[in-house]
Amino acid sequence: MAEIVSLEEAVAELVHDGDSVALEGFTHLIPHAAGHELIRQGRRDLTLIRLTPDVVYDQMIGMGCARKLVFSWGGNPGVGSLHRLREAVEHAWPVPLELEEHSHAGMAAAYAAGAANLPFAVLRGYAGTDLPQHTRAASIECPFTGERLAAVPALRPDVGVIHAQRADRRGNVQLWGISGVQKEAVLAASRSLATVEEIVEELEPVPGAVILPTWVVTAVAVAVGGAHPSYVHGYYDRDNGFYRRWDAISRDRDAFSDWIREHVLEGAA
Amino acid sequence: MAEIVSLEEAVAELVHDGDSVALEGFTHLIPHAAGHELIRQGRRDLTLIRLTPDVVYDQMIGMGCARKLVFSWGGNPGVGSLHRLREAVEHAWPVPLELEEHSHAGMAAAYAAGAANLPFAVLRGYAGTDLPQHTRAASIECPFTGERLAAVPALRPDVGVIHAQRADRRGNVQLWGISGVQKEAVLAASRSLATVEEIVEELEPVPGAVILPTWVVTAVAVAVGGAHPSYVHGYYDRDNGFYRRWDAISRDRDAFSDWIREHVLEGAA
Amino acid sequence: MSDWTAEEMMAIAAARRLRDGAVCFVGIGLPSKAANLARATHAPGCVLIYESGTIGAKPLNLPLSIGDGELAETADTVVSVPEIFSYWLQGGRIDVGFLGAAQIDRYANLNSTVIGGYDHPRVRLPGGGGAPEIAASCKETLVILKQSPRTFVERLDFRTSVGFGDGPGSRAALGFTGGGVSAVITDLGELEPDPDTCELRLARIHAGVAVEDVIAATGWRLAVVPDLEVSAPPTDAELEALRSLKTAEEREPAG
Amino acid sequence: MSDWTAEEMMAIAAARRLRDGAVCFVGIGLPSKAANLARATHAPGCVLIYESGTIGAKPLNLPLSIGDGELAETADTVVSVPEIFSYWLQGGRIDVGFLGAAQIDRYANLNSTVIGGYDHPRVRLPGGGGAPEIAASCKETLVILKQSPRTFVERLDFRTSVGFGDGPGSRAALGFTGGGVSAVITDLGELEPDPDTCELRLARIHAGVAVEDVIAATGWRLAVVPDLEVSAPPTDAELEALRSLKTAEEREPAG
Repeated sequence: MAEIVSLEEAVAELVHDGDSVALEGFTHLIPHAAGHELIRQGRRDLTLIRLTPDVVYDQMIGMGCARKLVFSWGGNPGVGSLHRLREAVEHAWPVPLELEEHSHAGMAAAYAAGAANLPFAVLRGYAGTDLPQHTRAASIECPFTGERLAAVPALRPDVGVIHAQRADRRGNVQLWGISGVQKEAVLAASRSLATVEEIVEELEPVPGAVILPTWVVTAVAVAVGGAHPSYVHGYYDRDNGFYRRWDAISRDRDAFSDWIREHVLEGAA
Repeated sequence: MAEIVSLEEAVAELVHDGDSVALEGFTHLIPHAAGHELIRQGRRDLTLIRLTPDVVYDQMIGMGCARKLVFSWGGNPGVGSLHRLREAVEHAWPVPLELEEHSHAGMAAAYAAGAANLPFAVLRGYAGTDLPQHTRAASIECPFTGERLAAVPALRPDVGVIHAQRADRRGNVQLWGISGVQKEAVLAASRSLATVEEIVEELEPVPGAVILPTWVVTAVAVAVGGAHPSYVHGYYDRDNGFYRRWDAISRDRDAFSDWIREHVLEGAA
Repeated sequence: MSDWTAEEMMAIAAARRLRDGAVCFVGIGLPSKAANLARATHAPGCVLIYESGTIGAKPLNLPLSIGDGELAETADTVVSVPEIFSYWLQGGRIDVGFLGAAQIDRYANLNSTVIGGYDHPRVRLPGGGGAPEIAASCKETLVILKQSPRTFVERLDFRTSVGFGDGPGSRAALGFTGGGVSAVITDLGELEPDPDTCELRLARIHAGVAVEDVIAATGWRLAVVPDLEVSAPPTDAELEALRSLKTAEEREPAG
Repeated sequence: MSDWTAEEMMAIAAARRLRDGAVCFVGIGLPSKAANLARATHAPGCVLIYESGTIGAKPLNLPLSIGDGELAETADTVVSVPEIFSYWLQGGRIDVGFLGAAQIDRYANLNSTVIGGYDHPRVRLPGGGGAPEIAASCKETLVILKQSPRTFVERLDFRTSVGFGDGPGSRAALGFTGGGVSAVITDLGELEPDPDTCELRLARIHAGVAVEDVIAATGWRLAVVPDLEVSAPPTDAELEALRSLKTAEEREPAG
């Protein structure tokens, strides 16, 4: 049964320095509030896992929370580069960042394998590209046809973190709209945290909704607006202006540090 | 784009003697009307694929439509044996029936692999049982951990047949309730047929619904009551009495033949 | 109503094995009956999962099939069959698997495939269905079947599902993540594996049954634990709950 | 409005390549713009799939990200990201993949990973995302990018996605089911692979562009097809449709 706790408690309880942590949400339902709490609590040496590290990981990487990044597309969608990520990679600032790079298809298959308690996933890809020389991937032969396919190791994060529309009082979590890899990220992880916009008495069925039963979620925490500047289907829209403004803020170390101080560190927990 | 045609045309067009055919529907939405049309059109030498061959396959096997059965549980749910299946296996009547037997987990993974255009699926199972000596399965080693797992060949039927609640005029198919492996059976197959209770102008979204876009379905045919004696969530209930009566009907060759003549062959197309 | 049948005792003894809140993967028939009895008595928070993909089903009526509509209507969520077996069962999330069988051996391996030879069976049974992977992946597995020399055999005609394989170490060697069979509940008593040898031993006997009867109903030389217990007789509450478990039809017969 | 920019010509030429009813896996940016232009003009029945899992999206506004809410609201169905890549893209159901890139070589291999060395890149680009498997599995792939010696290079700094690999036979040897790149649409013209050598050749040139300019903008010795065509200039209808493609914000700017 999921415990319903404060975001501060949940992060303190679930995430430790050195953990591998997956904050998932594919353009939608990105758990920004949870990322900010990780920054406030000063987590270090994290292995951050995420298909699309965007602004939230740019912030965590810029604050030196991460030692390694496992990803498949690292950019500011519709805007351009992630400048904190680039500085970490290109100039090791504030700390060096190791990269383990995959394709979306590879990451998605690796999460699915993790959720299914398999040690690896099989897909058609990677072959013929330069990726295998720089990442964890292998070739595997079909025992029936002899065909060769790509294999990637399963993703099994220590902690899976997602943001959802709502949960009920027992901790059953409901999310809808673009659902990305959130179900897999929670099921593949040893521990999981779902931040939600609200707690309700009953989860009314919604078309296209994904339900994570309370017994597969470790903790649920209310975080109103917890996906901003990303969006929450049915609650609020994407703040596209923020993504554009982030480009300028994140280009400059001081502007970045000032923004974090003002909006994350002093921005009440 | 799916063509909307009569059940008779659809079966004549899509299913040929010797084809491998998967009629899927896990206790719910079992495509009985399509099975009866296959009997009326006298198909022969079919390889019938289905996790739970029940009354509909008992009827097709008893009429000699099948040369081989790929399955994981063959019984009359809540009643007992499938007597036509048993006679085919135990006494080769009316024709011999070759069996390829799997577990539900193996069949489900094999359909998923077929839908994903992979030649095989990996799972934790089969090992330690007598199944591998009697079916198509292999052992495969994880290239990262060295762990050994089971592999089963992907299922790629020539034709996938399902029954759904409804379709729209463009041939988009919508089903809800217990959805079984129907999506996988359609996506793994070269051709597909969806029988539906009704054609509607617009597919209103329904919680838990699966949508098969018209461009992945070959043909849609209206078959009102097409799942009876199975049920259609939101339309009609399971006819449990029929399943019980089937036990007596199917025990006796003549009673079976009479029933088929009366209810299938003379039962208008 | 302090009178009861051996079948009733079997269902009640099985139900008692389910702790409240346990996540239970349920086969149809006796396992489903026992699991729903547990829900109706001491384990209202028990989470029932059926292989049709219904997670957290709370049927008011006893389901006739693994995929009754009521299971979907009362479930917390319904997932596809590939997902229930991969993400949920193989994922290692199930506390208790609940199985029946046609034959069982001393190492709690199960046969639900054929009686006689595979190619020319005397009786062709339905087959494994979900059982092989339930037995492989659940944290523990409960088996419920009536005890007789025909069902409790020295040698299975076919090994459909693995209990403890060939004895100690087998499960680990097979890479199974689940713990294996924790108890076999019959109409005569309850068997549990010897922690050292993995062999099933008579651990509890139902009231009014003689040890000799259980041994006579077992196809191998059945060992008996030194401190053999007698199962507590059914309480009135248990019997009442069991007898009021009915299928929808039993409640309102169809025309 | 018979005046147009090279970028407009590029988007229009790309849109023309999409036949009505085609199932198209669309990357964000130029590919999405061209695909939505096709939908707004000659290909209203074109099925747009975005890697966020939205199948049959019909956005009124130009999406800013691959996962805008409007894509989900207007889609025929929304599936998970693992499913869109396994059952739909890898499943071999996609007619046309639509990609951009930072670098392309003569065999239409693409780089969207790094400029410079991988470990100490001069520029760290976002990375492959969905591109590698889009290039591998779609029946055909269209590439759209501005042409210059910096983008059309003799040697890629990193091979992110495979066009024709090292030439004839490469795709088959890699077990790729898709047909590979059928055209590269740039601001100067359109390149197509030589059926024999798989090498990209200038097949069509945009009105007002000189062949020398295209050759000068290419980092390898660009071959030109004997029967070089000139792309038809944009029609007023095309330009009007293109210019009325706007993001939600461009329609009603936020505060």
